[in-house]
Amino acid sequence: MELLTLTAQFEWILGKSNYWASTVLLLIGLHAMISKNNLIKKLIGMSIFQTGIILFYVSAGAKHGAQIPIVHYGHDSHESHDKAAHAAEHAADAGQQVAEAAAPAANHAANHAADATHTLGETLYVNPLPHVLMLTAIVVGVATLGLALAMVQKVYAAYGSIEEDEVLDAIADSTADSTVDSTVDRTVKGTPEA
Amino acid sequence: MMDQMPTILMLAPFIGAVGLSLLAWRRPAAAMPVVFGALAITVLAAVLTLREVLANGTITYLLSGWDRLPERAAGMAVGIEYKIDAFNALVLVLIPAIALINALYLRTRLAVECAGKEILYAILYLLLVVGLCGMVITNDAFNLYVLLEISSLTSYALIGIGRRRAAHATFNYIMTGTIGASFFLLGVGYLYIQVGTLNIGDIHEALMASSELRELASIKVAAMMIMAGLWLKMGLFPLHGWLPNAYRYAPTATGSLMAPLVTKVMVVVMLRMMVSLFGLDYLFAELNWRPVIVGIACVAILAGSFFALAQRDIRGMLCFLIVAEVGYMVGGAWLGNEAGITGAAYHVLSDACMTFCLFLAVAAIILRTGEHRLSAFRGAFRKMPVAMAAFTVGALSMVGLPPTCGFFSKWYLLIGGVEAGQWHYVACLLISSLVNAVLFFRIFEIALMKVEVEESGSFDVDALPEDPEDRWERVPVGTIVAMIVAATAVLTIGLLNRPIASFIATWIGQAVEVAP
Amino acid sequence: MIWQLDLILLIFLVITALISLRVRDLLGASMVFGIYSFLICLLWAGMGAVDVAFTEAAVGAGVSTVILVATVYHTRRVTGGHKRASGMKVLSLLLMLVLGGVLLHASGDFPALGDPTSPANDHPVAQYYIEGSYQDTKVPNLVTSVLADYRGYDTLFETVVVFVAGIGILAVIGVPTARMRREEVCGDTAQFGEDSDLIILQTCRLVVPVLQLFALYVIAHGHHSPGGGFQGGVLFGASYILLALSGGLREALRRLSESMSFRLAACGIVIYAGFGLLCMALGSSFLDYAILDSILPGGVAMARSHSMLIVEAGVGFTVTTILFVIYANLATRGKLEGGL
Amino acid sequence: MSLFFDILAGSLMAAGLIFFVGTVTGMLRFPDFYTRMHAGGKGDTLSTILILLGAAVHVSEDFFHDPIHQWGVLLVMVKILGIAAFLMLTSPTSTHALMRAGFEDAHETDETVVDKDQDGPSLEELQSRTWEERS
Repeated sequence: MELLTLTAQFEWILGKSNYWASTVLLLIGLHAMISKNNLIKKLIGMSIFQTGIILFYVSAGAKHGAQIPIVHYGHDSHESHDKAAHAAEHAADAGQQVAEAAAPAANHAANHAADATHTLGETLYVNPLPHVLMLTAIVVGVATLGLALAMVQKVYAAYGSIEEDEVLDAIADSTADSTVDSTVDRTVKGTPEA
Repeated sequence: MMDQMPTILMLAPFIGAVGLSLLAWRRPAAAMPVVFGALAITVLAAVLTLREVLANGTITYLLSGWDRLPERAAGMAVGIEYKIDAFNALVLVLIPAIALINALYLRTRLAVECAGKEILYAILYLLLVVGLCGMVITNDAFNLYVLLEISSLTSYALIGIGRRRAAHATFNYIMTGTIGASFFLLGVGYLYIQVGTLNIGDIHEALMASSELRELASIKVAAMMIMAGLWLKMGLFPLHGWLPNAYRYAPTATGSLMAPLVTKVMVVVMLRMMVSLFGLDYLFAELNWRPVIVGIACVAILAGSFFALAQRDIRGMLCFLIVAEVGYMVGGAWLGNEAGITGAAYHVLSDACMTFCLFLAVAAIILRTGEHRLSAFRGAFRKMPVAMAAFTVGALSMVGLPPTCGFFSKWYLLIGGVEAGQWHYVACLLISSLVNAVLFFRIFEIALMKVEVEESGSFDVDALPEDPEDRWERVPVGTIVAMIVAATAVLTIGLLNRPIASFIATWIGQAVEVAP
Repeated sequence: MIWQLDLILLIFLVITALISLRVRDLLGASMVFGIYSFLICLLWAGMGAVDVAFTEAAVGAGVSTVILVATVYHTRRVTGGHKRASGMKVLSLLLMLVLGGVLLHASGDFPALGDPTSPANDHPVAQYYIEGSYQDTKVPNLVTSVLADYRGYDTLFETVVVFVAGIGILAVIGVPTARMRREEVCGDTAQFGEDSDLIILQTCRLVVPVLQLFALYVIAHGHHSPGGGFQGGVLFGASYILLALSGGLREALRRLSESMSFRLAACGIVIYAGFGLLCMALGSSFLDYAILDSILPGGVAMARSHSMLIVEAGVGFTVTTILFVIYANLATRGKLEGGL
Repeated sequence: MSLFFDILAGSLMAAGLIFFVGTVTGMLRFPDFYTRMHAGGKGDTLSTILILLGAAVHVSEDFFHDPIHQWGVLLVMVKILGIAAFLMLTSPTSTHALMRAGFEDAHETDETVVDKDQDGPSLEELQSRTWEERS
């Protein structure tokens, strides 16, 4: 009895582990973004922060005992019976490993093996939608990283440092030196409108 | 043709931008004509869409042709769709219109401020408009994130293209913007894991249908993350750190495009999330965050106003006024009654116009005097009558004096505050208006004063050089036209207060009615 | 999904994340971040997200690391300690505690990991993608069909994000005058890799064509296996980056100049959006490939399948060229001279 | 038959892992940059290729047992061998590139490895020579 509750607890933890890990990664990244002094470290933090979110989404679409979301080539609708049997087998496999979570699915699949089309989606393939979303998120992430790195190079060119406190000091110095607004630069004031 | 208008609206600036990159890589002269042409088509399409919405009600446009069929995923949306209701349609006209008018000003500045990068600037400018319109038009939560990132990336680049000082401001903006967008994405993820769809309408129906779902902590956290993300992007007070420097050090044409549009579109997105995604019933009957958020908004209003008062830099002052205005709108939206939300939605329109008006006038004045402090206004009424007229209209609207639109939107906000019994919000609104009055009348005083008595001795405006070759050159015609149009818009939106308010009220009514 | 492997990977992920943030040497930090990306890529492959894993391997571990290293090379390699008062750190830690508490509280009512009956997996839309999309599009890779057809509008703007990043980087750090000069200089004939190491040069000569062929395979075979426009595009872009690293940036630019890159990138988007417009011109809504069966062979489903292939090729164009431009600009501080 | 494949695959992978242990030990224990790279470059290449061969043998089992997916299995095997060939080419090259970069960056050799009193060019002299002279 005690053993059973222990297994149940363990499974509960396993069922949450990815979400917890994604939260931890997210917090590590966010903390680095806020508190690191070095701009490149901030950006590494940013990437870690984003992967935390991606991990969350991908975990949301995971399924025990399911295959990668590619329909096997050459199988057609008349073979779907075969597929459902496959699915039941897979689910049963998974059921042995993580009994509680996948067992209903296995039963479900086995019961409806004849009525194939409705059980296919549930067990055979992983949910593809989060994958699609996260492809986009990864690409957006690298685009932001590229632009931010360009900004870091520009900051370095302007102030000779990529440590935030040094940059802020340099900015304070430069504004103390000149009362001229830096947005209205010299070329603007010098040349009249065409 | 008519039913394709929403797509044409999105694609005109998009094709313009891509076409510039494809055909005009080494022809800077082509930049402005393409910007004007593309934006003009967009405005036209937006106006036609608005007319269509007014005639036939909400438009739904299914991309990739995946209609909702009962046999296909039980009538849920498998593709992405546009949904244009009355308020959206109005904002969709506003965005390209402001961009188009701002392009008149941009034309005179492009070659000076972005020499050698004209084409790049024009591409980014058009794509920013695409991103902003796309956020308003889409009915898919994840698609909203993608377009949010497009508008963010373009705005980072549009600010970062500026001079030295812009670099660090942009870096901060990138950090804040990414956190905001990622929070939004996380909130959408929390909704997705509990509901299973990304379509805003479908999520709303699922939430309405099941009270168990509404009880879940993760849905509450989703609402919290989405709101926090949007507040970061719009610069609500404790999260406003990026805003003043980013708008101040950007190229002037970027400032006058982004200041009126970007924060305001974020408010529109917030309103849409509140009304169409979570539903007002859920937010106000079940969550009851109103006291906290209205409290934050009050602090934002006061802080924005007083920081603005402390600024010596004109553009910095305007940036802090935006922070205060964001407080108005967030507070109004979270008052939770019809008047409050009407006021917030109305204030989106009026604030966009008056901020635009002020930024244009200030840009003209700073350019002509070469000074960025309040002292730039010395004798401005005599020297730059048009710019000062526009400035006055915008300022009066900020203060909230009657025929201008600022008065009417603030009026609705006040009524909302009184009805909701949030007296501290009402008080903050009044104090802020008073501070604005002090702020602007101080400027008018400087501008009207003929003789300046300072440590440098007496100073006569008439003695200033009249030489056109000097820095006192005339303001370009494009800028003058842009300022006149902007000032007219401020007055028009004010005079049309009754139709606009009833329009917004019907929108809220319809949106709430949809909920069972 | 093997939970033992999953757990080990998660633990290592957290460890590498912490290390890459703790290391003082920024080059080391970038490298550890590359390791982090590879680990997370394994995790995703384990969870069945093969396309995501592929993209992460190419983008996260490959391109991100390269551009991080390029920036470290041009700025500073070692970061000092915290001179700033630790007030920010304490504030941030407090914030993290609150946020962590909120998020963990929310995760309490999530469905268990891998539960096939969770709302997200059991929803009619998810079911429909798995059951109906092969009938609709004849594309075995469900991710490709959802990416390029059902959510094709998203993917169009995803491509635009990449494009914006390229334009933005050029706008921010590009040096207009040096750039003009550079284009002229490109005409003269510098010998390929005259100052490079013989072994590296020859290896790259062997590898680059294979890499490019493989990239084309990934794009073309995206319907049947993991891959598609993004992954293939990244690989193709990587082949040019390799060329630039081994034979010099000048040589790579001679083959794919910057203005040509942007033209090709715009071409890619035009192919994508143009296909959508073609659907509109034929009387259906934007990106509705079904209407194209009047001009493409094989019926409605095959018309969708063929259109997706063309659209993915467009994505490939944009990603290839923009990645190379991003690398070229970040590696030379926008001057397009010298390089790493 | 199946047992034979399992044993072969297992032993190949085990051999790969043993070489990996050697690589790691070498990387950690050797005294200077060059010797560490030596351990890293050699061991890493060999052990990765051994593990890949193990994987190829492991999947090749299905080639004889699963007549439906025969050609698919063959394709997977060819892909794995392709990866092995690719690694064979690139891994030594990258080791070489790193070594050369370290050499030009004047990493010192350890005295337990190189006898400094011996006749012959010093590190500085070697660096000052042109590429042709060096080879």
